[in-house]
Amino acid sequence: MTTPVNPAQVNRAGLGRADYRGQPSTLCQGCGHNSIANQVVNVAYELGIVPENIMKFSGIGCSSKSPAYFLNRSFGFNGLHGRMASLATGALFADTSVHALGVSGDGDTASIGMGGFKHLIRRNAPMTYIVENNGVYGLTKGQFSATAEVGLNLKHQGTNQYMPVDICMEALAASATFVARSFAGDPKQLKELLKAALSHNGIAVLDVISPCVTFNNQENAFHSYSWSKDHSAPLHEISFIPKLAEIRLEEEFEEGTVKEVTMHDGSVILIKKLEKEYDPTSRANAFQMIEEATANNWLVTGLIYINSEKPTLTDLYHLPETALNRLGESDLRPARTTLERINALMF
Amino acid sequence: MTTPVNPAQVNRAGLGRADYRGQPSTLCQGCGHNSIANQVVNVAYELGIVPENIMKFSGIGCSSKSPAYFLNRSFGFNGLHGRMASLATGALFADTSVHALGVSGDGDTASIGMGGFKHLIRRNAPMTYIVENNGVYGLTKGQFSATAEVGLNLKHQGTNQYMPVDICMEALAASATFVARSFAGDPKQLKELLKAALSHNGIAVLDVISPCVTFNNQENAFHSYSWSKDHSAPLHEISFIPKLAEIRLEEEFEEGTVKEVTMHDGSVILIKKLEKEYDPTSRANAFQMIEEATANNWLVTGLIYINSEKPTLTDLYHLPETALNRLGESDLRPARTTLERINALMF
Amino acid sequence: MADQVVNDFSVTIATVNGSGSQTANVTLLRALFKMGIPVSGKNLFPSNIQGLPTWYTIRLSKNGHLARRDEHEIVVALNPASFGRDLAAVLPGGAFFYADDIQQSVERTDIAVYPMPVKALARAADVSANLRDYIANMVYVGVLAQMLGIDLGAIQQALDFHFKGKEAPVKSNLGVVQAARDWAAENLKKSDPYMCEPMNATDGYIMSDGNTAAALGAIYGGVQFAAWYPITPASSLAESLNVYLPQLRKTANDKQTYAVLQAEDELSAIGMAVGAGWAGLRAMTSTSGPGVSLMTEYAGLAYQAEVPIVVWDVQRTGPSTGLPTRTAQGDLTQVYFLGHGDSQQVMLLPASVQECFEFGWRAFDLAERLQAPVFVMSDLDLGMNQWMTRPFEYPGQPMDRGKVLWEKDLEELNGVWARYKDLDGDGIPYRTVAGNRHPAAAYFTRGTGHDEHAQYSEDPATWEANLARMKKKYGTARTLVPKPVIDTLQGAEIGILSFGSNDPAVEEARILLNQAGGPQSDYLRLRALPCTQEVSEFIKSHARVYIVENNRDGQLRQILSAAIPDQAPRLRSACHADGLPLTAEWVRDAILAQEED
Amino acid sequence: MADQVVNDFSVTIATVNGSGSQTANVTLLRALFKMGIPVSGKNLFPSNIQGLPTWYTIRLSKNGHLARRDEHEIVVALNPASFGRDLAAVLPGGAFFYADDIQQSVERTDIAVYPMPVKALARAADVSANLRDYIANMVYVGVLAQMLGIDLGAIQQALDFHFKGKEAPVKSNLGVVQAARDWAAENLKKSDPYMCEPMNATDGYIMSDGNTAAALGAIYGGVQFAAWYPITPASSLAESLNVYLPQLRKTANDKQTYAVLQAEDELSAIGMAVGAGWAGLRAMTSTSGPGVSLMTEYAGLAYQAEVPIVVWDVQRTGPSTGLPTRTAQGDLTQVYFLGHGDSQQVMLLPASVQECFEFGWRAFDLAERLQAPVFVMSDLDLGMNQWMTRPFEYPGQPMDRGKVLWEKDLEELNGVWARYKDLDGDGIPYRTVAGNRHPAAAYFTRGTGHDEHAQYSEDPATWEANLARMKKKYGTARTLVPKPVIDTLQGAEIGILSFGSNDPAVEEARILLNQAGGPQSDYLRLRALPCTQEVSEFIKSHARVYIVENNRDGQLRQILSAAIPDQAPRLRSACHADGLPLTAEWVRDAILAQEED
Ligand SMILES: Cc1ncc(C[n+]2csc(CCOP(=O)(O)OP(=O)(O)O)c2C)c(N)n1
Ligand SMILES: Cc1ncc(C[n+]2csc(CCOP(=O)(O)OP(=O)(O)O)c2C)c(N)n1
Ligand code: SF4
Ligand code: SF4
Ligand SMILES: [Mg+2]
Ligand SMILES: [Mg+2]
Repeated sequence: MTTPVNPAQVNRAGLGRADYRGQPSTLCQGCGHNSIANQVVNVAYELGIVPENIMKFSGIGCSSKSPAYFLNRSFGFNGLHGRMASLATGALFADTSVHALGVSGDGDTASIGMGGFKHLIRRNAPMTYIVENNGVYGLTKGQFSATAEVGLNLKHQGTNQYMPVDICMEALAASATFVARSFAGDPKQLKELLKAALSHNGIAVLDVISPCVTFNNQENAFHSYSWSKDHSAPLHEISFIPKLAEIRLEEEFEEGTVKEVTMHDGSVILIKKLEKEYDPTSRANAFQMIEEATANNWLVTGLIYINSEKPTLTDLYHLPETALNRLGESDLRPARTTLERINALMF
Repeated sequence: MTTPVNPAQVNRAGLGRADYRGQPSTLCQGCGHNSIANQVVNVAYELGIVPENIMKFSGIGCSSKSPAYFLNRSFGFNGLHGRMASLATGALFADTSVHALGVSGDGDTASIGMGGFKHLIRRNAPMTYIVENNGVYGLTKGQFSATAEVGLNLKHQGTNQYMPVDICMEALAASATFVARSFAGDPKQLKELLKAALSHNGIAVLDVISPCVTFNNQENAFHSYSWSKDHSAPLHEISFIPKLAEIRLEEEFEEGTVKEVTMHDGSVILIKKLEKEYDPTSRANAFQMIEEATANNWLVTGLIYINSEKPTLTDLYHLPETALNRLGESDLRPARTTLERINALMF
Repeated sequence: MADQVVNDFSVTIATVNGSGSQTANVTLLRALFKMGIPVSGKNLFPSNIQGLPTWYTIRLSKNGHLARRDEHEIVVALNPASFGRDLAAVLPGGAFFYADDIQQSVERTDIAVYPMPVKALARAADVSANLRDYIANMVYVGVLAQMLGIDLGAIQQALDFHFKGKEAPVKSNLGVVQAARDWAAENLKKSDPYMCEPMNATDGYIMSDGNTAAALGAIYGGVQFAAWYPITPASSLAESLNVYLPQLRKTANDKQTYAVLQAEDELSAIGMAVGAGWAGLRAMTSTSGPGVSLMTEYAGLAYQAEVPIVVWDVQRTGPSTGLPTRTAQGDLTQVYFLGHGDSQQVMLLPASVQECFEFGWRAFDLAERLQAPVFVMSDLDLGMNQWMTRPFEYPGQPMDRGKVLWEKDLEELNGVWARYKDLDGDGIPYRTVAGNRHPAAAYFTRGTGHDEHAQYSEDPATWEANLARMKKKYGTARTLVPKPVIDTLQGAEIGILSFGSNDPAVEEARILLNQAGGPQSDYLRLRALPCTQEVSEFIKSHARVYIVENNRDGQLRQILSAAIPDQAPRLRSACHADGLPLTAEWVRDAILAQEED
Repeated sequence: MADQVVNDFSVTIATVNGSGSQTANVTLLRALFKMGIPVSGKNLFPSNIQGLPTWYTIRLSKNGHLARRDEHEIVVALNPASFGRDLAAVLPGGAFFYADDIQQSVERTDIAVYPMPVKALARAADVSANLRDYIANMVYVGVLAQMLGIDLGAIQQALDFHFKGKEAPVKSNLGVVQAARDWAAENLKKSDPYMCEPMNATDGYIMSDGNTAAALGAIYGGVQFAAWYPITPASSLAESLNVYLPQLRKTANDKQTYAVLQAEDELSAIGMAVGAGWAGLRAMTSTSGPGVSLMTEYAGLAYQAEVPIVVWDVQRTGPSTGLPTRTAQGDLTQVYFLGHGDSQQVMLLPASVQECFEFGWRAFDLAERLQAPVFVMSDLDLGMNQWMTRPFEYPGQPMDRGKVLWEKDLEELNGVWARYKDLDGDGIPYRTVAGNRHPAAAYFTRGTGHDEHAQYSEDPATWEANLARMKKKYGTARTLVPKPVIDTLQGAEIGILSFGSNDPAVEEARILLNQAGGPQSDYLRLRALPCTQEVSEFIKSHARVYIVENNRDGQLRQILSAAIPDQAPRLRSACHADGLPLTAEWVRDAILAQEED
């Protein structure tokens, strides 16, 4: 039902903010994923997107629950772990006037979902693909995901020794037409990039660093306070989740600068905002920049690459004006006479 | 059984060339995969590798049959389509003195096997990973694989419209420690790179362009000779496979030069051999070079990247000197007394 | 020389894979069909592209028996590698044709032996050098035409068909056929009893393979989205969609009312179909055993989230990669129980090429009506071989799009509806699909627990009630799936229950049983699972029912024992799987052996 | 006030997920256990990390009944969100404890009501501010200790255990417990009949969860390679390997005789295990339903290529993602038939934590002996809950590494051997493993057709013979798997057949049945599939056998009907799945209802 609104508080689609709401979040307090969900609500409201013109997809994970927390009036499908890409691909053909918005996790995308992710990209499927990236498996209680940096320590998991997957690098290598990175605690930038992603016609990969309050911690951090430091206490018994505030950047984070951000566990990450002059239309630039950042241990945020020229997956098919899912029997079942012709053809 | 040999014709392992033989090939005459198999035999013989010190892996496809055609005296496992990576990963732990040599296809690796491929690489699993890359699914009769270039036409498949997967780019993005590309018809270079790959301690990805005589053809090519040009003749009825010679480069292909190579179907690919001065130890270089090549539509061959410093997957585990698969009950079953201790621990 | 045997024998042609003999083989098959003789052709090919031995068997049966036979009265040997076996395979009194360039001795005296100058006649043909090997196959067509009495006009018709009426290739091929025929007329003396004569037993039949038929059926069923991944023996189903959709399903202004997508693997192929089915498209995928295994998790999601999709499983011999180019019915138990947790899958079991067409469209009606995956279990024999079949019948009923609410429906309901509520007592709820712009249309789909309003729920009673409703829906499926075809005979002592491509072997075996002094039999051909009322009644009315199937483990027997436990003691397995279609003789013997027990 | 009820009631504690109440709950459970009272604890938690309601039920049973009960005599309410439900759940005559800061009215007069000053007592505790919420849970421990008579010494032992004897946390937690106890002593007046008293019924028992036991069992079984992918409720199995392997399985010079690898998904996890198993390692993976679905194709390869691996399926409620934190036995039919083509999988069905340990090692012996995958079917209830159990027993037999040939064996055989030949008549061939340096050791493994020498083959007879040998091997499995445990009673009218974590409910239900005037029952607890001779004998000797299981579709009933069709009419389903472990009352009623029919 359209909520009755005060005309003063409606957007250009005539809808109030409440029309963009989702269910109450069941994620941890302070989880980065919550702010991303909030930004989706804000952006959709501000852009005046009609929620019925969006469909939401996700896999399985804390991150993949997010779509339940925004845009109640949009269709949503919380599918299988790691399989959002194919689910969305099929749905894209039903009504190309509905925009697809997907939310996945780093485990969902970079571990189990790597194959589908890469192929979705190389087909330039028209959808916004957000990775809520926290370097761990939140929902299964804190194992390494494939984006965990080398040397990260997690209780009962030991130390990660494998090279991390860089979501943006993977997207670029797979010929993505829009690649950006942001930080859940930088609402201003996130909002801008979300708007850009939603406006892109083609695959828009948005890697959002979204700290897990609860599990992405190291030995020296909260969970390891003296009592339970001993490795032999099974992880699944650590059932107390402290209520921590979300990590937020202060507003004045300038383009081109590097900022140290302290995580819940006391570790520090280096976030670098792309320079104003950075030209995101060159793939060569993009590769070079990511390589440099990796070498410096920076997480570069901003719009890394964009190419608006390429036809999208559904552009490649010559679909009718009417949405495919509104075609009826007369459109879909060839006439009786044609079958006679076919039978005649069958020797 | 060791074949009795003429001492004049043995290598430094005391073995004759026959000890490196495989079963007779059942691939098409002129298939690039056959020359790769032959080069494996040559290289193993020349390096004096004891065949029992190799184990062979593959997925499913014409390419994945190759391991049957070399090194009969090596253990081999022709596994599932797209799943060679995990199979090899597990086997690597059994006896680290046995080197793993895997052969996969472009469909096997870049389509269905993408996820496993990427994760094998980021773990730096110590194995040689050859992709016999022909841009099509040979064994299932000529559909597009994920490495097919945009615009490629195949009978009944139409025109490929998706961005191709670049095996070397993917390997690099996933932090491979050895990345090279060669051409099945350039035995000299292939042999050199194979030797290098087999000597590398870590993951060695070798992308070998290996033309499919039979299916990688376009409308204007053999299969489309006037009779069957009509699109409506089902592909699986095209049962006549012409006997064509393999495509071979002449010997004098120089480093740093670009060569046009005409495929069986008349199409032309541009192969560029890396310059002598190219420094394969810089990842940044490698990215830049591949980007440039992509822009120029070159297939660059040579050693693209190498890093011999990183510990391998099995290095990260502190395994005993004795092969794990030779440990017996006394090594593997903790003493009875320890269980008493454990029981006492269980509240 | 024995009495003539007319239109009742088998011809096997042994060639090398990739040598182009398929054109010659289907030309022979089609020519015989055009002569009005009931024929079936079985292609026994290796999992290889070029070089390994391959065989093609044509059975002529004036009585219309189209099952595979183990015996070959006539063998045509063109492959040196299998020459010895091929020679040994000729039935005593039969005939052996061989390429005279094969340097092997032919020492049987109990058969007629005919050398053929294949190379010489091919060299003389008016084609370019690179086509000579290909056209050489027409030599045996010509020789057989002469020696068996195959009509040249019929051969020309077959070639016309094969080459789509293009004059040049028809002419050069026919030239070789004629030259070979003339050569045989001059040089060979008939010393075997096998002959062809025109009949009119193929009137009202067409010839097609099951995969083409399935694709066409799907097209007439309004398929809108198909995702697939190549695999033998299913690839030609999707490839046939690519062939026929552009011809049949473009709008007046040349837009396509469908999309076909080659996915990167089967996990994604079914995922795409689920996405499309969820969003309101008639969606399908087609695969074989290994693909079905990979589709398991998604099949469970489709079951649980109640998404209509159609999955064709063109079965091949397993387990595992098995024999990729051989037939079997080995995926029944797997599919029946596909998905962890309590899943129950709906399965259709086509037995003929015509039924592949019918189930091609009917599967969509069922899937959308039931909001559930529907699996169509074909096999390599049905899917890839050419069969004479009744013409495809135009769907006899309008499309059933199931319970879908659009904007106007929701307006009428004032936007009040619940996605998973059983309003009609059939266990089937109503659904909306993405793109419906009514503000109350959207709901959130998930594979996790949910209440009637599609809200997340872990409540035990809610979970159990929802699952119970879905079980009820499965009960409804029982009333909607195609009923079995039952043939009863007076005084029948036993029942035979079978399905799918076994049908011709079973039909023939019933006659053979009688001829062997065995029991008279009733026959139930199962066309779907879950099974309808008729099935348990059939079983109940027989002391013994033989379940005939092409697998090792008697999979249907196991399913029926589980589904109808009260009748389980009456069921007897007649099962066997070696990669080949069942023969009537094997069915007869398998039953007789147990009758004697 | 009614008569005292001692050691025979249930306490349910309602809290918020992530609030740290688990420590308090298991402390209570362990304290009761230390008092010698038979107890069981069931953790009902949401699929969420923080904020949703969660319940923990402790059953005290002086008679040793450890099954879940639906009734709660005592409820402790700390969660405002579930307060109403929690209050309603108290049995008449029971007791309701609640945090006094919850602003909701308590209007029942048929129960005892006890407010607890949780916040106030926590504030008074001597801990840092960030631990205050956590330690607040100790308030109800203290209040219950006072009001139910739980021994403080036992609580201290439980805390000592939990905090591994670390003084600081034990002290601060115990401080809160004592303060709360003192407060209760002063402020609350007992008005309910429920009390605890020391017994000695837990002597000779330990307490553990099934996943820890399984990991330990695997370690004593010599596990050498484990690959896994996180999934509830299986993760803690692999995580326990990570905990205990370094303690138990390092060599004198600190090398590890094992490798554990977290894979990128379940397809790879099982693939790695297959690679390792093939190469001669004792290899395993552990997962739950969704993972098993993804492992389907590889399970088929392992079956077909005859590779030993062990797969633990810690079942949760499906289909699909289902209820990830709830229990079920819903993967039986899927696993039994896992893999396309004719696959037959070997399954073990542990019923207790001790048996998880036993099957932990035994599964490797079976897998290596049979050269086949072995599935161990645990479930969330068994795997993640704490159970009192008999101590783990050291393996009673030497490791069985199966038929592996090493260099010296091959020398004795002069290098003459054949990988897939049945030399011993048991269907089990000999194998070599990579790393064997004998020049005749190597063979080429494949999932495609092969002859006895592991050479590729498409020959029909070769294929069928090999598959027949594998079926024989499955017959051999029948003689090797653990036999059922059978308890017969004189004059029993019915049989009950069950398995796994249903055991306590079934044992209790047999008594309840009698008490209700129902029939006397014999009980067969199945421990493996394929089933041994004893199973059909048991069924045969009863007119009716109830198959009790925690799933919707009566999956074991279906399997047994398929496996023993002659006895199928005797089988009756007593099945039900709502995410919770079965109760004895439900089992009784389900049987009684059918007895009355
Ligand atoms: C096939 C399958 N395997 C495993 C799981 C268990 N599982 C649920 S969420 C998850 C990881 C989620 O991690 P991520 O995508 O990073 O999301 P986060 O919770 O960190 O936001 C896993 C392994 C599952 N649901 N399905
Ligand atoms: C799960 C599964 N899906 C599909 C197939 C069918 N299949 C066999 S080989 C192959 C493609 C092989 O292509 P590629 O790896 O490029 O090898 P090539 O034959 O071109 O050398 C496919 C799809 C299979 N065996 N298993
Ligand atoms: S566990 Fe981590 S990722 Fe999951 S909701 Fe909590 S903070 Fe977020
Ligand atoms: S089909 Fe192509 S890839 Fe396969 S063997 Fe023949 S030439 Fe090689
Ligand atoms: Mg994550
Ligand atoms: Mg290929």
